[in-house]
Amino acid sequence: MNTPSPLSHAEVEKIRREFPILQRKTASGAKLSFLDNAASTQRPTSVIDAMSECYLRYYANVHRGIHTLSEETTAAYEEARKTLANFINASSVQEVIFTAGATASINTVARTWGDQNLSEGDVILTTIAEHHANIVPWHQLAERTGCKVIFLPIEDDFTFSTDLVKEYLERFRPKLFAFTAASNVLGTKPPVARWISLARSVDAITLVDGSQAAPHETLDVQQLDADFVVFSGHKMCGPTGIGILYGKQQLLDSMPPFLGGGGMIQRVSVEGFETAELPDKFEAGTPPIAEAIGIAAAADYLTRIGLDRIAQHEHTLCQIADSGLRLIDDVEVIGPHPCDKGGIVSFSLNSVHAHDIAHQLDSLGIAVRAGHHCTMPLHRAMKKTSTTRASFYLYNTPEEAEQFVSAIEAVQNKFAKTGRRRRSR
Amino acid sequence: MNTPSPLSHAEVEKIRREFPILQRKTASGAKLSFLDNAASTQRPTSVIDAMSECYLRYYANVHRGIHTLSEETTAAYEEARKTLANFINASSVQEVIFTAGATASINTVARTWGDQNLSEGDVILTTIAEHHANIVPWHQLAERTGCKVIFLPIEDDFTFSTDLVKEYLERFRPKLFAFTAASNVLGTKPPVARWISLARSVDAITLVDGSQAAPHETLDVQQLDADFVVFSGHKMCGPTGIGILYGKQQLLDSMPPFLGGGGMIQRVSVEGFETAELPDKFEAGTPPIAEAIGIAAAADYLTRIGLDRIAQHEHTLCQIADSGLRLIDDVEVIGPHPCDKGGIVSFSLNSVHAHDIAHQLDSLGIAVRAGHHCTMPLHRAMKKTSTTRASFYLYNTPEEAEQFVSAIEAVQNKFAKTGRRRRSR
Amino acid sequence: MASEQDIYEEHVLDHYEDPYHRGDLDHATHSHEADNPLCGDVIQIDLKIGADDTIEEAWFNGDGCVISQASASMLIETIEGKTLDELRDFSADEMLKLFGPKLTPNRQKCCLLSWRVLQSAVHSPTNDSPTDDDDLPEVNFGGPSLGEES
Amino acid sequence: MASEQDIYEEHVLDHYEDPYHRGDLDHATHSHEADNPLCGDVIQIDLKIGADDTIEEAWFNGDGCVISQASASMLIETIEGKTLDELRDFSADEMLKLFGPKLTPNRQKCCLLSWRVLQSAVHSPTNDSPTDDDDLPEVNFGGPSLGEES
Ligand SMILES: Cc1ncc(COP(=O)(O)O)c(C=O)c1O
Ligand SMILES: Cc1ncc(COP(=O)(O)O)c(C=O)c1O
Repeated sequence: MNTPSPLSHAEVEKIRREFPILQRKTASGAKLSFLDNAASTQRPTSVIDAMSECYLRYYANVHRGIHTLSEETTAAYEEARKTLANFINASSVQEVIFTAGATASINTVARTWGDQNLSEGDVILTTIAEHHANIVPWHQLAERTGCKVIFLPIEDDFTFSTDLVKEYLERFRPKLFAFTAASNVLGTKPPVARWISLARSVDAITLVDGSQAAPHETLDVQQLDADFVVFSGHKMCGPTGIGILYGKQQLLDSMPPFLGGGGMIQRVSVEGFETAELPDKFEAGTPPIAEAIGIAAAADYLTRIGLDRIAQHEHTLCQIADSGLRLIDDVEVIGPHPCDKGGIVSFSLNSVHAHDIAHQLDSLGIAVRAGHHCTMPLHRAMKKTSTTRASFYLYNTPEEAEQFVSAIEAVQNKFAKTGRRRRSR
Repeated sequence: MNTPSPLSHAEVEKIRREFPILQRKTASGAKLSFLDNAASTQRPTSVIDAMSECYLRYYANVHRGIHTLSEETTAAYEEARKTLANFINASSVQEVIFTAGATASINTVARTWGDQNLSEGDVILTTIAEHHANIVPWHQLAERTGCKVIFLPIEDDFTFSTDLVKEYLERFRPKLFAFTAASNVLGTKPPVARWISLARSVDAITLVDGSQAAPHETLDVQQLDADFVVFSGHKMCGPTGIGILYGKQQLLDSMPPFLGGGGMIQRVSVEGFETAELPDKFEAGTPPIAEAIGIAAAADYLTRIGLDRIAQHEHTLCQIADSGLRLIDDVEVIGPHPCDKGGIVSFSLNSVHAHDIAHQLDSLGIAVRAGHHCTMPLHRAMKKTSTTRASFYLYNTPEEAEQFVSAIEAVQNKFAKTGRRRRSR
Repeated sequence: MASEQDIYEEHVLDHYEDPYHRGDLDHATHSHEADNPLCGDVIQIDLKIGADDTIEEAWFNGDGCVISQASASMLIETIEGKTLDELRDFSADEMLKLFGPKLTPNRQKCCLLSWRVLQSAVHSPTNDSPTDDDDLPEVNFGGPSLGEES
Repeated sequence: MASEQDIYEEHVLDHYEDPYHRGDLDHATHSHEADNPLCGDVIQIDLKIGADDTIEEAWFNGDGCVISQASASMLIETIEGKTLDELRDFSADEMLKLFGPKLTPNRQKCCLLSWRVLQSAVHSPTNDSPTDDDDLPEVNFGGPSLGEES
């Protein structure tokens, strides 16, 4: 593969101008440095405008409305599906289901394919580093069906052992292997295609949580040969309220519907109902119309800049932050070396609680996340109650990464013990 | 109750200017007359701007983010919940759950309260006039649990008999009575409070489908004493991708969670999980943040104008359309007289199919819906395969109602048989 | 995006008011009926397929919108005399072209109903059918899917 | 919307670095420990409640952010000598006022952890407790709910 050309300083400046929110200041009056992108990204005006356009110029409900606005909206909605199908190289638009978000997508699989195929004693394999969205639905499925959830551990260097994956697959013969393409805490990226092919060899169905991958790299579902892939709009410059469930057509066809209502039926009577064809089958009710148009605008935007170039840019920033942090006494970086991860740097300070770090960084204008980042099992396995996370995206700059490292030193100073004495008021 | 002051001509003109989409033309070049509001309404710039503002000025993911943007977004999101709680006079903000839409809300109740409380032989009572969103989830629940769905019939005058409701409640002793506060086809509005109190006397839980009511009248959940109320943002000048599930706190507390993921947990481990408190318990994953802010802006907008005045305005337009249609030969109005219904007029022409009516009206600029409007059981009961529906909202004018009536006459002429002969090409 | 052409052009209304071979065909060798439940359009097609795999006679019956009924009439008129091989090559796009006026995706469903029924009819021998003919070539079947309105 | 005040003011850091009665209380009559799983903050409170329903002595132990630990120290310092009736009237708002700097809803949860633990502690007699005291007045319990971060 060719090395993509890096984003130039001028390009990043141009990109930043497309995100008006980046010009603002935080409560303390400091200039904003937004490093909370793994929780949710910002969006360019092209995405915001695409949604406003829809509402201002051609909106009506979709699906069989026989009038101009409805036909235009339906065309835009289905065009958005096509854009997303191209974004992940799905072999058919019918394989792309619009949902309310990655969490809704995973729950859809758990409550349809899961309820249909799992029973007492069956195993779901996942990893200890999953987001709660890729754990709790399986716990719930286990409660309903009696199946078991097995967690693949993480190695001491915060990576996964593919040998262990193989061993677990052979030992537990799971019906499903559900794993994240990139950890939202560690930044670790397992070899997705390899894991899928290993799973295939023991006839396990695979679900790839692409929430932290789709915004940063091409998830080619055909090349990966994934059975299910999920991700959210708001983590890839798109709107809230929308996510994608990709599923292989044959699988989706074989599954019962999930939510019942308008749009997902072919026929309803007092006795029962017949299900519609894909993709309608899984899109009950008025869908997130403007949001679908928004996520398509986001996919277009990212594609125009080039996902590979975005990933490279993040990688550069991540290296600055990661190596800078490692030089600071008392800092423990939680995650592999930057060459093995995406644009995420998590860490902890022995002497300062994550909430205090985040709070103090905010007063310097820097937005990061502190806590368990919806990965309690991972944190427990690492014997941490919380960590602090900086996560980069295309609009962040090397200066921000450097400023972040110095800010951590300032935080340490702020909370250093200085022999203070409590005085009663 | 005092009669509300009607919307003046000048006020309606002012309102229309707040909806830029109303200025556009349809494909034929005709001026748009948007009478498809029961499917989805348009939204004023104040709603579109509230969402853009969020994205442009203070967006970040909500919930425990310790930085300025996240705190501002969280505050706005929870403020939106407060606005909606006031909109329906909920006794606590914890009773207001943001969902993906009315359909998602009903499915949530079916898959939590329903799975927990219904079993073989239990009865769900609903009406034959329900939208598929209030039928299919109960059919699915019946498939899972063996319970039965009983449909209350409609009278010849397109109203419901409350005596029959009483009889059915006593005869079938349903665990749940789920009914619409206003039919999306007939416009019929049952006496909601009365039905709820009848249901209460046989210990049935009530679910009110407020999709066609919330946009037009105050649904005071405490006064109605409803157990569950659902509605969607996009039918009340709000965005797509959001709806409301109201539930009595005690009920919501007693129910298992639905979707699993981030936000709805108190603790997650490899063994299992503990559920968070209300309302988080039912809001798994990143919620529809901008959409919540949008639906709150819509509720504010409607409240500012006054729901009672909006209802009165629609009523006036409905009367013009309804009485005009009834004067046309060959037109059959499907629904009660306007004094007994909201701003909806459905009808059929013996000689012209609903699709052809809608198509031809579009060429005159008039947007209406044609089909079964997601109410197949109702249509079958009425021995119709499809009907045409005009539905009015605050921005429609008496002139539009009159133009609509004349347009129907034009449609009749267009398709009148004139002794044509087929010529081979 | 939507068509600005009048889809109810003279030719269409002519077929609607004076359809070709509307009615039943006695001694049909093949027959099929289907509806589009989402519109309520219904079409039945009766065929007499000869020993040389030629459509000797075709009739239709139905109920529904102008587009569904006029397009059925046009289709029936066109296929008589055609061989099954020719029919197999008759794509959804050609059906839409046969109809004439440009249709939006929603109305294409109306137009393609008779075309779909025809695909099934050639595989649906009646009691009057000689029994040896049913290793027919696979007829291609595609076109837009049917969605429900809101 | 967010506070522009430095919440880590001198008084807060003083309590953090030099807390009041941090440690265990031998022969506590009442004791309770709780955590906020979403932050990892933990607070334990030991009380000696006298026969006249007065807090004779109070100690705490814990782990967590500056806000949770400093506020616990302030609370413990304040309640000694107070009666249970006075405690009952000590609302979440007063706890926040006692702390001082204005907190955003998220940080209020940290500040209110010790206050919540105290509510439970007065209802949790230890083995060393005289057994006759547990028809205590209901202590009010409110404040913001605990949400999870994304
Ligand atoms: C009466 C009624 N109930 C439920 C719904 C479903 O609402 P949504 O499609 O927004 O989920 C609708 C709208 O189509 C409706 O009219
Ligand atoms: C790895 C991972 N999976 C799933 C999710 C859930 O995504 P959402 O909250 O958009 O449903 C997230 C985001 O928080 C995530 O980081």
